[in-house]
Parts: sequence; C-alpha cells; structure tokens
Amino acid sequence: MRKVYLDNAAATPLLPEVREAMLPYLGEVFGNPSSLHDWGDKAREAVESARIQVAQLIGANPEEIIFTGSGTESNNLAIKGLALAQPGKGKHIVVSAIEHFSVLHSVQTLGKWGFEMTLVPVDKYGVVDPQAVRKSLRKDTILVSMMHANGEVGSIEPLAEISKITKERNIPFHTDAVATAGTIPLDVSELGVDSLSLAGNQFYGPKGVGALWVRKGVRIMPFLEGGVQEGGRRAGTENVPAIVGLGKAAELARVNMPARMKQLIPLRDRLLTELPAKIDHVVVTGHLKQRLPGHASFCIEFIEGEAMLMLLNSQGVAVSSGSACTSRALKASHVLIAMGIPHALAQGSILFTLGLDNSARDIDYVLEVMPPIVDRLRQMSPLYAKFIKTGKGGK
Amino acid sequence: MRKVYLDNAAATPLLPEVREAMLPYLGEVFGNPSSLHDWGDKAREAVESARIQVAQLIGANPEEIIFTGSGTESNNLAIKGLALAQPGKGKHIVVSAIEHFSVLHSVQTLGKWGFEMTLVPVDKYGVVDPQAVRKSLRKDTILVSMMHANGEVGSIEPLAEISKITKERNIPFHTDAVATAGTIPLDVSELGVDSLSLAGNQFYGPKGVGALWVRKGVRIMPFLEGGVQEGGRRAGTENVPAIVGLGKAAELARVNMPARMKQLIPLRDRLLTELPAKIDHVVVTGHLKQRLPGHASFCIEFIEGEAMLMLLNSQGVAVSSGSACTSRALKASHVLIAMGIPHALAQGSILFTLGLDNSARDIDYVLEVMPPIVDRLRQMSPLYAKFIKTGKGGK
Amino acid sequence: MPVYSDKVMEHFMHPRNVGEIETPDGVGEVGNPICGDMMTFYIKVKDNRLADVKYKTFGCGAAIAVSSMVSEMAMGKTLDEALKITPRTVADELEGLPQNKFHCSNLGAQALHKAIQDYRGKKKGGK
Amino acid sequence: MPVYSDKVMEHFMHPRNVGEIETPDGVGEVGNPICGDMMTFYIKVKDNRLADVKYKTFGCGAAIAVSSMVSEMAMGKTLDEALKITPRTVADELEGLPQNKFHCSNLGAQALHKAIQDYRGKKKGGK
Ligand SMILES: Cc1ncc(COP(=O)(O)O)c(C=O)c1O
Ligand SMILES: Cc1ncc(COP(=O)(O)O)c(C=O)c1O
Repeated sequence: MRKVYLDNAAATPLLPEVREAMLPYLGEVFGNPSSLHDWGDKAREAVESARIQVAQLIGANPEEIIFTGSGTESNNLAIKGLALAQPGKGKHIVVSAIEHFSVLHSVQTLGKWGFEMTLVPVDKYGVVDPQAVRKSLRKDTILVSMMHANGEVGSIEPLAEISKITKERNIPFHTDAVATAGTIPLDVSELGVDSLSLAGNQFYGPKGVGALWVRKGVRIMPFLEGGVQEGGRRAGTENVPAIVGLGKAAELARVNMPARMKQLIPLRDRLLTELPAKIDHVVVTGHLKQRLPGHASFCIEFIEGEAMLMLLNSQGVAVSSGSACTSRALKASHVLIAMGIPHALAQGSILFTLGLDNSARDIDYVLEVMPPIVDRLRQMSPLYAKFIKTGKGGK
Repeated sequence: MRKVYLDNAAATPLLPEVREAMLPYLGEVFGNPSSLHDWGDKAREAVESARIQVAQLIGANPEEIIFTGSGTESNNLAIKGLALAQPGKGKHIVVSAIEHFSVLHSVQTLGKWGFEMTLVPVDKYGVVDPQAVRKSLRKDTILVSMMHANGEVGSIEPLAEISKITKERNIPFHTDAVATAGTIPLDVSELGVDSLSLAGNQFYGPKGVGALWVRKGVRIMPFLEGGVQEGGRRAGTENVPAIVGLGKAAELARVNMPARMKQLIPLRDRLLTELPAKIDHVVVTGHLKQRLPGHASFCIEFIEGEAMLMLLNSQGVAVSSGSACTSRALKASHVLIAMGIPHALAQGSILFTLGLDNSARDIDYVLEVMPPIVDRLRQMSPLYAKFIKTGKGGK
Repeated sequence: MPVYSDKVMEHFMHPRNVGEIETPDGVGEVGNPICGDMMTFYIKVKDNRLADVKYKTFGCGAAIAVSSMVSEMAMGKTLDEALKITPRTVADELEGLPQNKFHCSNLGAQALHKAIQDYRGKKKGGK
Repeated sequence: MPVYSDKVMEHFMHPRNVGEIETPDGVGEVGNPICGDMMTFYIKVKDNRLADVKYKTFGCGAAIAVSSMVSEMAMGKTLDEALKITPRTVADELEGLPQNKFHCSNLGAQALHKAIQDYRGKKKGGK
C-alpha cells in the first residue's frame, strides 16, 4: 500500500544532513558545555555554532537566542518570563483568540497572580485585525502575544502592522513563530517583535529542542531555574545533539526555503481546489492566500474527523484533525470556534500538512482515496440522512 | 597523550546500546506520539515502553512517570507543582542546605507568592540529620525536599529515616535523585518518598531528557503548560528519541548495576586513599562510606580549582571543581560552605567522577600527573608561601 | 499501545448492521453534534424480541464501534435482556475503550434503550 | 569558542616572572582567598624604572595570566608609565577576558600600583 505522510504540522522527519550533524554528539563528543576542559569546549563550541545558525534564520544576533526544550517551553518562558519581569508596570496581557495552548494556558495561569487577559477575536479566515489589537490595549497592558501563523488553519497574521501599534505604545510584543520559523521567510526586525518562539520539529530538525529569541534590552525572568546555562535565562544541561540538529536544520531551511516553498505551494493549491471540487459540502478553513506553504485544511460536513483519520490511515495516509474527538480533552478546536465555524462543522475538521517528502502522486492518491471515505461515513451519518431528506442542516 | 575523562557527574558518554536504540527514532520512526495514525502509534508505543523501563529502575508504576526535558525541569516541576497544588494548606517548605540550585531557586521563587523556606543544615560530611528535619517542620509545612545524594561531594542522605518523619506528619516528600537513579540501587517505596527526579545524562543515557516520578494520588500542578501530553502534567511534543534512550539506559543500569558498582568502587577508593597519601594538605570532602560509587572529591589547600582543572586538562585529564572561579556566578560552592569548609579551602575543590570507561591505569595516570600540578601551583601561591614561612594558614 | 483495542478497530472498520429501518417499531436518538457524537437506533420487534436493529452514527471511531457492538449484542434478545446492555458491558465486549472516550462515545446502549422505550410508549399509547 | 583566548592560555601555561624578590623595594597585595583570587606583587626599582617585577598568585587561570601579563608589561617601564597600566589595557593585551572574569581576576594592575605606592611611601618616609 502507498504510504503518504501528510501530518508535517505534527512532526517532520529528520533530514539526513541533520541526523549526520547530530551523530558525533551522540558519540564521542559527549561533554557538558559548562565543563572547563576539552570535552566541554567541544560541546560548547557546537552549541555556539548552532546559536549562530538559528540567529541567521531569523535575522537576529546569536546572543539573543535562548535554547529551550520545545516550542511549548519557549512560549511558557516568553509569556511568564516577560510578564513577571515587569513588576509594577501593569497586569494586562493581550493575546489573540487562536493562540496555541502553550500561550493561552500560560496567560491563564498568570491570572492567579493577578494578571488579566484580553482575547482579540479573529475573522472567519482566522486573521487578527490590527485595529482590534489597538482597541484592546489598556494603560496597564504589559504584553501582547500574537502567533505568526496558526498551525491548525494555516493563516498568517499581519504582525508587522500589529507591531507598529505595540511600538507606539512601547509594549513588549511576543510572537509564537513555531509554525513559520524555518518554513517561510521571517526577519525579527521586519516583523517588529520583541521575542519569538521556534521549534526544530517543525522544519525537519529534532524533537526536544526549541529556541526563544529575545531582543537585546528586553527583560525576561527565567522559567526553568537552576544553573546559569544560556546566560542564566534557561537552566539545565544543554541538549547538545538536539541543539546541533536545530542549528543544522535552521541553516538548511534558510538556504533551501525558496525551493521548498516552490515544491509545496502547488501541491497545497491542488488540494485546496481539487478536494472541494471532488467532494460536496467541503469548506476550506483559514486564509486562501496568506497561508503556510504546505498547509491545506478543511471542514467536511456531516462527518467527524477522527473517523476520517482512521479510514485514511487504513489507506496509508496520515493526517490530523481539530475535531473534539481527536483532541484528548474532547473539546472542539478553539481556533475553529473562534473563526465562527459551528460546532457540528468543526467536528469535520481535517488537516493535510505537506512536507518535502511529498510529490504530486501523493496528492493524486489522496484525491482518489478521500471521496469514498467521505461517502462511506456520510452513509452512516444521521446528519447526512437528515440533510438528504430535508435539504436542511447543510452549511 | 593519554585521555582520561573523570567528569561523569557533568556528562556521561552515551552507551552504544542506547544510541542504537535511539537511532530508528532519528530516522524512519519520526511520528508525534499524539497523532492518530501508524506513525503516531509507533512513536507512542516507544514512549510507553520507555516509561515501563524507567518505572522498573525505581520500583514505580509506569503511569506515575512523567517525562521531562532534564533533571532541572523535573525539580522545577516537583517543587513548584507540589507546592502550588496545595492551596490553603500552608506555605512552608523545608529543604536541605545542599540541594541543587534547581531546587533551591525554585523554592526561592515561590517566596514571591508567599512561601517560606527553612534550610536544614548538614554535618561536615554533607549529611542531613533526620532529627533536624523533624525540628524544622511547622504546622504549615507542605513540602520537604532532600536530595538523595549530592553530586558535588557524593554523600548519600538518609532518606528512609527522613521519610518516616514526613509520613507521620503526612507531608509530601520530594527527592532529587539525579545523582543516584541509575547509579545506585533505589526503590521509591523503600525510600518512602512521594516524588523523585532523575536524568538520563547521569547514567549513560541521552541529554535533554529527565523524568519525574510522582506517587499516585499526590496532586501536582503542571509546570510546562500547553497540550495534554504526559497525562496533562507536562506539555510539549515528546522528545521521542531521547525518551527511548532514557528507557534503554534505565534498563541497562538496572541489569548491570552490581557489575558497575564493583568496577567503580575500588577505583574510587584508590583515589580517596592514595591522593591524600601522595599530596600533603589534602582533605576528602563528603562522607567516606555513604558515598556514590564513582565519586572522589577533595579540597587541595593553598591553590585554586580552575587552575588545577586547566593544568590537568593540558595533561589530558578532565575533572571539575566547586571553586568560586569555576562557577559562572563566581560564588564558592554553597555545598562546601554548608559543610563548614572555609572559603579559602573551598577554592581548592576538585572532583573526580569515574565512569564505565575508566580503568586502574587511569587512576595510575592521575596519581602520577596530579602531584607536580599541585606543586607547580603551590610554588606560585602566596598562601603557600605564607604557610611555609609561618607554619600558619594550613587547615 | 494503539489508542483502540483490536476489537474496536475491527468493528470500526467493518461495522455491523449500519442503516435505517424503513418502518421501525422504535427509534432512539442520543447525543448531538456539538458534543461530538450522535447516534440514532432503529428497532424492529417481534414476539417481544429485537428482530432487527439498525443505526446511524455521527462520531469518532469509538462511537461507530460502540454502535456496531450494541447492534450485534442486542440482535435477537428480548427487550428486557436488551435493556441490560450497559455502557460497561459494551466496553467490555469491545475489550476496553480509552478512558476519555468511555462516557462521550459510549452512547449506544442509551440510544438502544430509548428506541425500546419509544416502542413501548407507542404500544402503551395504543397505536 | 574556548573560555580563554590563546594569549591567556599561553600566559597561564607559561607564566613569566613568577616568584618573590628577596629584598623588594615595594610590595603590593590585593584580593583575598575568600573572593577567590589573591596576588602579591614585588618590585625592584632602579633610576625610577621597574628593574624587576615578580609575583605570587592564588587564583584561577585568568588571575595567573593577568599577573604574568602585568609583570611583562611593567618590566623596564618608568613608575609613571607603569601606573598607566589598567585592567582594560591588561585585558586588551591578553586578547580579552571572559566577561565574568574581568573584575575579580583582573587585579594585577592594582597589585602593581600598590607595590609602586608602597615603594614611594617608603621613600617619602625617608627610609
Ligand atoms: C503555533 C504553535 N505553537 C506552539 C506549538 C508547540 O510546539 P511543541 O509541541 O513542539 O512544544 C505548536 C505545535 O504544533 C504550534 O503549532
Ligand atoms: C543532584 C542534581 N540535581 C539536579 C541536577 C540538574 O541536572 P540537569 O543539569 O541535567 O538538568 C544535577 C546536575 O548535575 C544534579 O547533580
């Protein structure tokens, strides 16, 4: 059976060059970067080279990069670290309604210490209106956090416009760029942000490593406390092989980004146009143009995402969904709901995220196996039966 | 030149079997354990097998294991998570004076939210007196944290006696077992603790992974927030290869522990007895018997640790030190000071931590190169000159 | 350790008795698409026994497997026997369900019971 | 990216002018072992020039390299020239010092100045 992996938003395969770069650090070069001897020097040099590679990917200075253990940790450090570093300045934080839970839950937890959150809504394409951000600002706003692109619906946010507003008001602006760094061109100065999260497992780098960039001069409290690694901003023995892998993945992403985008965008666009052409009652989610290159997401009416996933898997195809049933918390995707998608339709969420291993034949295959799967589930669906009988219930 | 790595407390080499176990997860098995398809299933199965292996190492149930990114993270999660999970019960935390900074700084940060800390002193061997713990308990004590062994001086703490006291009082008892798990036999029930931190890079497993064991029924707040990985107790995409490596390292440690100890203890004991025999004015630090198997630590009078490290390194020997100059914060080791060692003597701290790659010939070599190094530095030392002239200043 | 047992997967991939009954003796609908799962059970009763059981299900893999299993367990049983089918017995027959799916996707027995009550209600109503 | 520059390493491994002067014209001691580093500088003065400079140092690699460099920089200089040696110029000659070592281990110039002051004080005192 053909195997087609279309879940690159969940995990990307490690590029062979990245693995090769990591292997010495799983072998003879095993020292602790803090150690004052040759073994330590070699490990430290590797970490510092990776820091340069990551900085170059986003147009930053190496000393502004803090290595972390994941995109999640980068966001926890950013939100909690930036908020707690400004005592006495205010307690109000502004975030978009579609932020990743690592941002949203961090802000909610800050609520215990007196912080207040304003959620900025998004339009039906999942895009934030910069003027809505402006309106949400208060005198005591000390932090704005808006993701660069949403991993579930692929829409890219107008950060450069938002940052004009935060700059006017001198409010630190964090962005979760986990879905974009290494995937689309990105420059921290052009975006105008003050801190930025990224993660290796989103662009063919290793799991277990992320980074937070914090603009020089912006104060941040450490989140993981202990030793003085990462300039005292992130404690714990450095994950040297993963950091090296992240560095290599960043370098490859920077160099090969145009070619990668050229490969992915046509495949994505075929899915975005041909799937709704082949199957009735399908809506594309997210913005059609301001969109991640490999990202095609839909809601399929009358059926549920997990069941689609499982049948696609039985045909060798790996995808994901934002349906309540696929989330372990069994809640409908807050992203789809924030975009105004009704609960029943959100249940039919399905998400194809393409990667470098994909070809046109993979898309052919998906377009071939998908319609019978939808049909089969609709034949079982009481909602579809009602729609057929009454003509009602369709979106 | 002979290369002798004696800094296994800072980093251990990855065992070849561990690396082999990890490699598939840096290759074809790259899925996200949360994904609902074959790629996800394989990753999830690997994580769950590793969970069993880690649980077996410490006599725990697999579902009580939370994978983290480091020993530091395990301690942050334990201290902050256990303290914040008991609102209204009290605000007093008891820790030993020689805890790792990942414990001490976490407790200090809790001070911002109204928590109070009592430091329990240690004796001159770095050992806590259980009765001193008892005396430090208050009505509002909600957490006791005592490390299992100290990585700097190697002393093993009487946890089973301390846990008798915490159990009487029904106070959660955390232990930082980063220096012991995988190194000496350890059973969570025998120790009587309620949570326990461990880290892979201490027993020939990978960097970038740790675990926290929390006894079933003990409430803990998540520290890294976001997704619902690890049963909602630790968010972020799992570091699958590192977790697999930790599992394999745990299994190997469990099986080979007696043989490993038999290899290390005689080498350690030779260093502990022959180094002070060869060099005047040397004190062993830590307990002579209740001691980590590969751990030999000293203070060498009249000279400073970093200088010794650098000269040993020039002879191919890697060690570490607790001197102020070797710490990036430039502070004398809080451990040595807590043991009552004077600052000047603490500056001469040196630490040999043996590993599986070491042999008797390595010890011969160290015993050969060390005396001239000490002599050379003493010839430069104004303290030594004073001592020679006046007979004063020696300990 | 896949999410679902082999039995769940087997029923999901090959669900038994899917469909509607043209002129059912009883119909039971539970759930709603907002919570995620929705099931409609149709029954045909003969001599106080379930002569036919069919269903339509909107929902996840567990919901579909549960519906299929309930239909198989109920088929041919007396109404009183069928009322003894519970979420627990269904989950047991399926060799377990993931903890988080136990309550929300395990509505099959309830839908069946509702269909039986519907039948009994109509009979009492003297239809 | 090792911690120390090549120049620091070179001076640490091969420190110049280590030792004491039997009958020094001036002695300067700075630091104390509690903060970590301690240096004693000894000078011999001839025609208002440093005819000999020696030192003993207790401390880290940087402290030893700094002492060595200071002794080399000072040797042969007039006293006024030697007083122009500062922590900054010493660090520059050493091709940089790690940031955290700049203040605490960079006491060599201070010790030298103290030795010169000691010499001048004694002379004034009419020794
Ligand atoms: C936008 C965004 N932020 C943060 C994360 C969290 O990343 P991780 O699970 O690697 O910690 C993700 C994960 O997919 C994401 O899409
Ligand atoms: C006792 C103890 N606890 C915690 C840690 C922190 O471990 P890591 O740096 O791997 O996070 C160490 C590190 O050596 C340690 O010795």
